[in-house]
Amino acid sequence: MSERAFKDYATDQEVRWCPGCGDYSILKAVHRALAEVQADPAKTVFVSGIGCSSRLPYYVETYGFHTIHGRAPAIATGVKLANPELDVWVITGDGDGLSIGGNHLLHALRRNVNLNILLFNNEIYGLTKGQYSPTSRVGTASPSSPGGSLDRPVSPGRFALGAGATFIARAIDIDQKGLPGLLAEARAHEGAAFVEILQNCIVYNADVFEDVANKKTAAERQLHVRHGQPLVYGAQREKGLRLDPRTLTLEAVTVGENGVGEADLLVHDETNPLIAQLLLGLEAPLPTAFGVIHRRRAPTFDSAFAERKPTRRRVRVQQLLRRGTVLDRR
Amino acid sequence: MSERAFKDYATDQEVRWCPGCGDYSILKAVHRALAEVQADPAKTVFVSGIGCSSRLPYYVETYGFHTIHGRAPAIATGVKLANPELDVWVITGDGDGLSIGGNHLLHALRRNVNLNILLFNNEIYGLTKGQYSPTSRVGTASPSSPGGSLDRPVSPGRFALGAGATFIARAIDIDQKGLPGLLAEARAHEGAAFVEILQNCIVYNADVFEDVANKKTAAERQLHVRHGQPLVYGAQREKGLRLDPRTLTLEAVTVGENGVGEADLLVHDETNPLIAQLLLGLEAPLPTAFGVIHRRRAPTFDSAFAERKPTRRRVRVQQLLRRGTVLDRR
Amino acid sequence: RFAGDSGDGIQLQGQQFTAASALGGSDLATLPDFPAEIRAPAGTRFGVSAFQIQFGGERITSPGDAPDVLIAFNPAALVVNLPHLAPGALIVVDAPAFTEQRLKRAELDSNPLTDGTLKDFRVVPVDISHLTQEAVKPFGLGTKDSLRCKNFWALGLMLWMFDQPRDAAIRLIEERFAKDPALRAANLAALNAGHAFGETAELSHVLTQHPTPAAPLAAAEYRTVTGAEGLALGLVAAGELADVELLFCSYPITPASSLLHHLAGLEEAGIATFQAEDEIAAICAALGASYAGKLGVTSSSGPGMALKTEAMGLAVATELPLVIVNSQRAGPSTGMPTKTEQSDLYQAVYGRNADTPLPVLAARSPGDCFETAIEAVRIALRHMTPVILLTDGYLANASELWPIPELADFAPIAHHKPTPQTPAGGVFRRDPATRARLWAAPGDARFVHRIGGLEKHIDTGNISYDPANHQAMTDLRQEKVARVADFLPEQKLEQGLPGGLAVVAWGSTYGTVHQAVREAIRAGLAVAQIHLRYLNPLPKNLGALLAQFDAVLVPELNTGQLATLLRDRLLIPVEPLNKVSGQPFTVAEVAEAIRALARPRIQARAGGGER
Amino acid sequence: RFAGDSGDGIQLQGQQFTAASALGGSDLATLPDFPAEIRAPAGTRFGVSAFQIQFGGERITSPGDAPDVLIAFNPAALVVNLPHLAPGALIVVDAPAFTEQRLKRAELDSNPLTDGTLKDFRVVPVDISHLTQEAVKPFGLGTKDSLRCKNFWALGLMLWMFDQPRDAAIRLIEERFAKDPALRAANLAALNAGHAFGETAELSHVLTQHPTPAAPLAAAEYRTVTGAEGLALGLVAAGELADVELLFCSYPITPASSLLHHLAGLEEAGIATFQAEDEIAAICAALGASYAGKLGVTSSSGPGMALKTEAMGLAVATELPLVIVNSQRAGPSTGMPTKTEQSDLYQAVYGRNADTPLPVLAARSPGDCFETAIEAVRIALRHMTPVILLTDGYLANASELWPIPELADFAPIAHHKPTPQTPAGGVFRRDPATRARLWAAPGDARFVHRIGGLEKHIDTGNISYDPANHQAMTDLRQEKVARVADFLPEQKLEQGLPGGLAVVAWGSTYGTVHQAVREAIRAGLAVAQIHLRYLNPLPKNLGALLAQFDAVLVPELNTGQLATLLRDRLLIPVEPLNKVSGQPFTVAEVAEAIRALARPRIQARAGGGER
Ligand SMILES: Cc1ncc(C[n+]2csc(CCOP(=O)(O)OP(=O)(O)O)c2C)c(N)n1
Ligand SMILES: Cc1ncc(C[n+]2csc(CCOP(=O)(O)OP(=O)(O)O)c2C)c(N)n1
Ligand code: SF4
Ligand code: SF4
Ligand SMILES: [Mg+2]
Ligand SMILES: [Mg+2]
Repeated sequence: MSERAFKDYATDQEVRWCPGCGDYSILKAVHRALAEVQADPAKTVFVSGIGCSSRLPYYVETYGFHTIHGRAPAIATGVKLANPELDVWVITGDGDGLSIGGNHLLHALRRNVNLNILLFNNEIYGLTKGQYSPTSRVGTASPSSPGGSLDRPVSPGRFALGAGATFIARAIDIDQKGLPGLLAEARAHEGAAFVEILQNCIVYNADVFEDVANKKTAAERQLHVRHGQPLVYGAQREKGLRLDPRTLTLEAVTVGENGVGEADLLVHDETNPLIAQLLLGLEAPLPTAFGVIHRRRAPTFDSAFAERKPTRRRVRVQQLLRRGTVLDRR
Repeated sequence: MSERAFKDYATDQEVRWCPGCGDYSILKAVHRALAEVQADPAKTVFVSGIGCSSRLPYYVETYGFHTIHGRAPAIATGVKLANPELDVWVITGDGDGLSIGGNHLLHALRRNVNLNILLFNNEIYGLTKGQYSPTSRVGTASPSSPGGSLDRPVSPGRFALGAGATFIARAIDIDQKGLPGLLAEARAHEGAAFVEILQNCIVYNADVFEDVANKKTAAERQLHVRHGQPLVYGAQREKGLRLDPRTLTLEAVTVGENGVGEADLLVHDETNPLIAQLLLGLEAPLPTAFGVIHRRRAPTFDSAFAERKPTRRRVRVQQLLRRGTVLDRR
Repeated sequence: RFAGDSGDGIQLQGQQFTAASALGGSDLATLPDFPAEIRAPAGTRFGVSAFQIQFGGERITSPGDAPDVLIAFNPAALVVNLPHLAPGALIVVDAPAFTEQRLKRAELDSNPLTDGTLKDFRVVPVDISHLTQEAVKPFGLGTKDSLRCKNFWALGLMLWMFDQPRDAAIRLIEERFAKDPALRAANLAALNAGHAFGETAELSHVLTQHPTPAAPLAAAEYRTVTGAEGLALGLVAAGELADVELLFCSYPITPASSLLHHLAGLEEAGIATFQAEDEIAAICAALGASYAGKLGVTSSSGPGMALKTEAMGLAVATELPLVIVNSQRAGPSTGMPTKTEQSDLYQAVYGRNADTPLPVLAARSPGDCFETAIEAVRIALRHMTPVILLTDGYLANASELWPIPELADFAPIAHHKPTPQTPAGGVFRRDPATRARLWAAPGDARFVHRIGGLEKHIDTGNISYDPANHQAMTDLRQEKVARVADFLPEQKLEQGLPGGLAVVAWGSTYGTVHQAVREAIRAGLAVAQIHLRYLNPLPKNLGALLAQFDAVLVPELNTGQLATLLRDRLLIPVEPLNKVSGQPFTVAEVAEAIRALARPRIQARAGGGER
Repeated sequence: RFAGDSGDGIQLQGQQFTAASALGGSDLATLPDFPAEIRAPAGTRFGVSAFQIQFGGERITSPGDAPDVLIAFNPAALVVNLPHLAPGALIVVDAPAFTEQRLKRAELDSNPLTDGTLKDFRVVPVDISHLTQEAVKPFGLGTKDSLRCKNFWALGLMLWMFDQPRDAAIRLIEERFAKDPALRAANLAALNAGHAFGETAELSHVLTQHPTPAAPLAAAEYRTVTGAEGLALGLVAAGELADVELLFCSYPITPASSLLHHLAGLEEAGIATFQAEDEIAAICAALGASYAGKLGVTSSSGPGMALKTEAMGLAVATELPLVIVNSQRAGPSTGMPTKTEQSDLYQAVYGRNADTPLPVLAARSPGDCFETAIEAVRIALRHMTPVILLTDGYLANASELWPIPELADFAPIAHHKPTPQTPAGGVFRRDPATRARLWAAPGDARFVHRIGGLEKHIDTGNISYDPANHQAMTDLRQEKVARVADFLPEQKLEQGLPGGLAVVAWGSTYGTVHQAVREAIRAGLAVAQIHLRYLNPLPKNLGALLAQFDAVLVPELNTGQLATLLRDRLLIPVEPLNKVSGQPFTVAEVAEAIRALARPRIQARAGGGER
């Protein structure tokens, strides 16, 4: 079979997002990731809920199921249990996945169903014209919160950690260099892979991520973590994070300054939930963590299911009918 | 108003639980707690979902609303927003609160609605005759999993932590000494207080907590945490937990043995989410943590709501009707 | 029949009961409504049979009566009594009493509770001794006395199951233990605890069944089957007939859970069961399975059905096969989970947003659950549509003697999966007879496509906001369901002749109505019985059939839902007979309604002629 | 009307349009269905009026036409054109253009977008310049040229809003820019981007309205009101009339969201809005509020309504007041969120598990939304029951000139809250007229009680499994809803006389049907119009009223749901006229159906006499 170019994963459908929407770059990264792994369109399924983000399956030349609001993880679970051969992706948004769909996301994660879950977090309900979402910051002014929202937002990553997720990553829409590779890693993970993608809704929540996204300051505001590597960032990669063992908190330090060496920095361990908690808890002025924040091996629900509950027919029903005491009146 | 005895909080309804069910002792502790704080029955509301646990409101002489499966947190939120004066309790189970009701629990916790949420965790669906639940251990044999359940369980406490809960506690049904006081603390907390109560379903999941509950070994298996106190346990309170700063994990040590002093033990800090994560992650042979595991101050949704959105009428509708350009054709 | 060894004080108890009621003073024996209710379906023989059991226990096995009940306090008691039990009998066992040692003493080398001996009985293992002791603890009796309270604990449980008031038993206890307050209190507590156990654990009520009249059994092999078993077996049979694998996704709820439990034990038969986090996830997972090429099946009751209605819309919009089993229970809301009702017909036919039609079927008896399940699967696969199958709590638990069917006698089930010959593309190429689309699933390189809940173009399946297309799709959805009728058998008369009164019913009232109509016909009245399996669409000839009658009586365990449907669809007046008490009809109730409307056969003929 | 300063190249564009179509070669001008559709409600004047705008833009304000549209690329353009706009006109503004500096240049010292100037227009602020530039980026035009594409971006958006095909515009662009591929591609991209924006952001379609015939306005004060505004104002008015505070709990969904948005701006009027995590939480929170003594109101559309059906059962079981607003949209499933339909009537009347009846009302026009909201609250509080109010996407967004009502003219709304005189206890003491229970809420020491979804004893409210009680409660629930009819006004004829054809409709088809019937009457046909606000229960006199006619025509934007209801309830034949294309009826469609069934008045009288 001939090599597939990333363009081969685009469909003939007119893409229906606002020009400048972060969804475009995510879509491109998805196409790239699929090409990178040479995904078989026949064996790949994109399942989504409802939202601008959830429109994505229409633009990917594989099987696609645009379902109902918040239920994609449940439907995807059914797809995966029915045919474990399939590579199943779930596309959701902060509203679809964390507002109405929070429960299904929780259970897909804690069961560790082998799904690749991409949550487009634009901190707003885009499709319905910009109401605040469960990830919107307190005070977000929107059509349903003209005076500013009052709800404390939920952190997608910490939610996933609490749900027992075995793969938690964070990325940003504009990162065309890193995103395709990260998506490929999520796909490679055996179990539920949860990827939060910060996405810019230029119409209803423009530049809400400017602080981290801005090219000029990105180096200072983004911490890209790698397993086994110390937590360093900054234009010259001169900054780092050190763990204060008494307070169990992270502090920013400059390598070389007042006796701090690389050795003093916390070394990222994907498998350690405590480190995941620390990284997911980072708040300005500390940088925001990107990359694979947590990853560990655990049996997947679908493989246990396929092994213990093969749907293959092993007895004929006629035998079952005659099981137990039979009263012969012939 | 004359002092109310704990018996005054019992109703005339025949209690409908199986004899020996852990729910009886929890009910008693609830009565005790209400007496301890001299709760006003008129201003106290118990809202529950569906399940054996959710029958509790019928047995408490206050206002009570036995609602539908999994929705108690949502209904309780409406009650609290409509009348912030009320002291609102939510009674739920591992199925009601974490299976069908996971999403509403998530949002009540992250909004920090001032509710006292008691989750009776018997690791089973009692009312529906004993199917495994989201907290059942892998391999639980039940009518719906004759060959043993395959799902990885969710940890109620870690889920609450991931949801951003500001008060997380754990208790066990038989602890009549500690439970009433803990419930009073939950009530005192301003915000969503989440209390997981290990409860013995003697009919469908008897003694699943025997390992921690057994009076003989309790001292070794139960770690009762107190803010500002080191993590000690054991019959002679000779054992303790020490933090390994490299692996960020807890290890059991014996005070006095090979140079370990009390000073080496980790001191509990309710306000530190990392410590909460550590305590909620404890697994045998390490002891199980009980008491207030996490507590921190944060603005409550209902008070912000009451302040910003008083339902009191401040303008007459006739004025609103005439707002904007009026076309006078008289 | 209470059975245990004398140590349990059974004989003593028996004597006490006997004495108490022998006085003639026993309220139990003289409950006013007793005689009237003697043929009642609601297991009201219990009180009586319970005492017959005490009085030496002659067994009652004639159809139409309460199934036999055995309370076995130990293995010996169980095996000794097993032969005397009617198939499908209910056995409550004191589980912990089944220890190695006790088994030995009963000369058993395997545990009957687990070795399959009890396959065709309904077994409820309960820790009676323990629960009783817990219940009477407060009264500080000795172990021996506490244990004796077991019998009243068991009586309490049975009173719950047979849906009887406790007062009579309470008075009995009060008389008997008048002199010993502790024993009195203890036995009362035990009685109530047993009763509470039934309610709390949502144990289903045992309902006497009115199987089709006990004509001498035709020559065949028989077995017992409950409605839930019938459904479970029917589903796997259908899978085999269609050569399609099934994924059953459900969330526990009374009384639907029993289907989940049965199927969990049949997983070797080409079905896998998935317990989802809620009903929404259950139907969604089932739909996902259907999308992926296995037949998704889901099941629920009452409130759980309400939660599934949104996803049913997606199933209709995407034209995927799906079977939705509704074990109806008394409502509204949580209602009375263990009581039976037929009140979800409106919801099944009309209960979705927008114009979202789907086929609806109902089973009439435990054995019929098997065939109806096969029919539901057949329609779902032939027409590429979700199908709702209605049963109820009564059917789910009722059991009957059932002639074992030969699978070979059933027509294979056709479906629309592409074959190697099917040309690529054209997922929405439609079958001319049913207008069903292709059942193309992931894994097949020829049919890679996207689909969803937005309106889709009738030919390409792409999103379309075109008004003409939406009209066409709306018409298509209506027509697809309407065309189901092209494949249905003609509606027949169950018994009786045209002219006079037609009694039209559906679902679990079949047995009762059958008996009532039979008696009326024997009494010379012009009555016929019509029992509907297909409720949407209705059989094509139903209108013509009913036109041959002067009057139509529609007995239902709801406020008149089929009556509404018939008036709307056929524009004919109907006489509803409604009962919504959580109890099935009694034959007497239906018979009375028939007498009020039917005329003797002779005049009826003329009457029929007048039209 | 496109307005901006010449720099935007408006004049140039105008000339281009003019030229292009002046050729007579413009497809826009010659779209085949144009003349036919000229009176169509679906805003089809857009194409034309758009060109009128280009040709110097005479404004069209006569009712029954497309509302005026202004696209303002800067503050000056806005203020200059404001006076020319019809009330309720739609204004699309290039938001970022409203900078301090530009405001100054327009001699404005406050921003009209935020200072309330635009209160009674519908304003859509969009970052047009930016979006256009983004859209045309790939074609590497200079900033100036890119910005010129704004007009086609705006045209694309309008084509979406007015629900017009893009092909004509596309051809126009292709002709115009035949020589310059870059400009052609860029303008096409802009056109599509604008169109896509409308769809993606689920901007509602602007639908021409057929308000009641433009009789010379009666002497009164008028304002414009959209359906959503009418509902919002009606709800707060009802709160004041009942002296009850409201808690509005909702989850965004098109087209229901607009009600949430309006109410969020009215929070000073005794209502608070809560955006819940989903529709289930929304109705549950609303019910919790009602339980706690404030009136809970919830609102949704399509799939969201399906999710609320379980909790509606709890509201019925607990007999709590609750108002549920359903802004209907095209389905099934996600369907076409921005298109209108009347297809949730079945669901409203029948869509719950078990026998769970509740009252259903529907609004007919933007102004009528106000009164219907008051009626819904009145019934919910008077009868202690959940109530469903049906509106639709068309009504929600349509606007009309509305005589400002005097709240004093409305009867105060009674409710069942205990007074200081009410004796303690007896939460279930029932009002003899309505059988409503007491609305006792936490905080009151006199009524401490427990309630829930399990069947409750009719007097004590305690859990009851008693069969007789369940029957009594079932009857009570039916009777409570039936008794609503005792309080309803007699159903009147909107126009026309008895005899001949009755056109019976409900909801937003009012204006269209009214116009069609009026024309038919003028043409001498025997036709009358009946428009229903109360759909469950139906007005008591409806049967008698319809008996005076020979035929009944039921036009609906569904597959015949009211027709079903009428056949069942009244057992009369009706002639359905159904359209399910996501579009409202055209007057022509209804008029044609009338002509097919109606006879000249003279014969009709006789005809009427025959009965
Ligand atoms: C059951 C249901 N409720 C509500 C809606 C309306 N709705 C569609 S998308 C959406 C929120 C989308 O937000 P998000 O998931 O963040 O997606 P985004 O548009 O921001 O990418 C809502 C509320 C719906 N379609 N179905
Ligand atoms: C919508 C709905 N789904 C399912 C049920 C059936 N049901 C009642 S309680 C319950 C689970 C109860 O488990 P849990 O919350 O752990 O309570 P427990 O009985 O164990 O105390 C279920 C599945 C229901 N009543 N309603
Ligand atoms: S509304 Fe926001 S999220 Fe949706 S397409 Fe437009 S920019 Fe993207
Ligand atoms: S079933 Fe279990 S949880 Fe329920 S009452 Fe009985 S013992 Fe308690
Ligand atoms: Mg979003
Ligand atoms: Mg439980």
